[in-house]
Amino acid sequence: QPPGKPEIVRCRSPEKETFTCWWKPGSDGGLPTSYSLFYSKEGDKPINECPDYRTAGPNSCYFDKKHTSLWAIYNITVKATNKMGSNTSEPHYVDVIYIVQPDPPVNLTLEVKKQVDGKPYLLLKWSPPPLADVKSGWFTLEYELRLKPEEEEEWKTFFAGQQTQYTIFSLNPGKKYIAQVHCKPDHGEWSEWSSENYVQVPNDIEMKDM
Amino acid sequence: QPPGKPEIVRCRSPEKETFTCWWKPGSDGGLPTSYSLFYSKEGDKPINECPDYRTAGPNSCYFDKKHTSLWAIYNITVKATNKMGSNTSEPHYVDVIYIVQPDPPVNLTLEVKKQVDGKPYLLLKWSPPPLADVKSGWFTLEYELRLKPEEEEEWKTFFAGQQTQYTIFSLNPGKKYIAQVHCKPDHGEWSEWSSENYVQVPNDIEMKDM
Amino acid sequence: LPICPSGSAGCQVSLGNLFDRAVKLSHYIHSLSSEMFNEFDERYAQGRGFITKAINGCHTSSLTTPEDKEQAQQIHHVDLLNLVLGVLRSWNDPLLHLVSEVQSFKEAPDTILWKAMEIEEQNKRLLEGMEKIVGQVHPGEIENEVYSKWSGLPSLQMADEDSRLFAFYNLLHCLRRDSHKIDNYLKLLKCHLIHDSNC
Repeated sequence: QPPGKPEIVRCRSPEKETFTCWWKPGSDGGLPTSYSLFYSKEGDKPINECPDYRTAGPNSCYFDKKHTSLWAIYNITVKATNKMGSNTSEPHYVDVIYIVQPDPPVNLTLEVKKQVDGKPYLLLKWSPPPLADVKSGWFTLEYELRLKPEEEEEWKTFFAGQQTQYTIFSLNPGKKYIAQVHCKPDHGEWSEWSSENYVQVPNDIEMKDM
Repeated sequence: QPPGKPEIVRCRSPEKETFTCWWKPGSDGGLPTSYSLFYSKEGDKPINECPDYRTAGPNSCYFDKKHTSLWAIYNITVKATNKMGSNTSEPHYVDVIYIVQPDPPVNLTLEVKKQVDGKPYLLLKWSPPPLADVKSGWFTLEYELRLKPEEEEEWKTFFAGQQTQYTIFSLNPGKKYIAQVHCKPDHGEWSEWSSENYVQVPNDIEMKDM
Repeated sequence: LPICPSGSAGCQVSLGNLFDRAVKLSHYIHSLSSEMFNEFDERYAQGRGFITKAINGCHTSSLTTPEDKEQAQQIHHVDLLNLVLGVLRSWNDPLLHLVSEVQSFKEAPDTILWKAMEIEEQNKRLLEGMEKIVGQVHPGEIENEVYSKWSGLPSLQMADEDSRLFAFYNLLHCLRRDSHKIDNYLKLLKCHLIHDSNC
């Protein structure tokens, strides 16, 4: 029979200048089925077809700079067609600003430091993902880090706003801490977590919390 | 003998609507010496004299709104004259948009508050410098604050973007914190730091970060 | 939060969001233009006294733009929007040639070339956004006459090095100035049209 209804499952832009959408085929009705993606930009009447089905792999459509606009909402559908007929997905609306997911921050470092009164604290530092660093001002990122003693399950998260460093005061001596950081552009999605980094808090640190 | 050559040392606009230039007199040749500032503005031919030598104090010229144009190069010179002759400074070229340095923010307040889970945080609030017209959008300011326990040497700085308040979570109980804030126009120089303000974090505050 | 809760009817980027993106872009373009000018000035223009010759030298000076806050607030917002459009359009051509001419510049650092390319691209992107904004603020009103022709290509290709360096200097000086104007006017317009001048 005719193919099942495909579904657009995800659209993502790495840098507000290009974007990609992926779809999940429905049932193919036991027949060879082809897929076409169509889009229109708000207000513009013409319906266009996907400019590039290959660059981002199977079941995807890649919009290069020329086809990516920050100023309009895309209305995207995918149509499955086989000998017995066709079936079109629900429309998927995309505003490129809201689907930006940057790469993770880099160069995460952890350092145990001491205050004047001897109390230790942990200084975490990191850098923006390379592309965002170059385009600072066009890319404003916010950061969140998570930390836990190595053997524990539960992470503790700290929101660092636009800073690229953070201090954490109360530490447990002798513990090995693991940390990761991720970032988000305003309106966009959180990146993946960065690779982990560790620090060993020495045992002999005089550890008066209060 | 004739006076030495004066030098225009600095021009500054606090709010992109007026500006002031200061000069450093040369030697006065042991004789009473008078100073006059002359300027010509890109686009119009005549040479004009300083409109106001008084408002900004000695050895200065204040250009009020009527005499201030943006996006135009001012060619400014200062002439020193005494009985024996006169001497004119090198021309000083100024475009008001590149000499903007605001006054510091005002009304900085610090308050220790408690989150739902009892953990303390510090809420800092301030106001833009009175002269700056932030409301109309003519002037866009970004803020940065710095904080440190009274006895510490090293400040910790926090970038607050265009907000006029900021919350800081990891605090040390029993400590007296000092804070200052300064501001920068979207394209210009940081202001001086505001006057300091203090807050005492009570001892009894329960302080478990980790 | 679904982007188009009631389907495609009337579903568009709001004027407020359009302005947010335009202001962020204009800020970025001016920052790049400033960095590029400063880099060129430090590397090629020291001690050549170019600033004195740069006076009255911008191809967009024929577009009478407000010179202070009062003038900018007195002009009708549609006229100011069209002026911004006009200045942006006037830079399409020179920016295109700037990129190709910088490439032919002996040992021009990559950082200047990258910025020239990035500005050229983002300027087009901002122009697209401004046409969208004018379309929403004043439907049916895309004025095409506001535009200032650039005829500076020959000077960028002159054999005499000093003249050629000055031509580049002047173009980057004008780009820095005009990108600041655009950024300033857009921030003013955004506060006026979106936040009722209460930013």
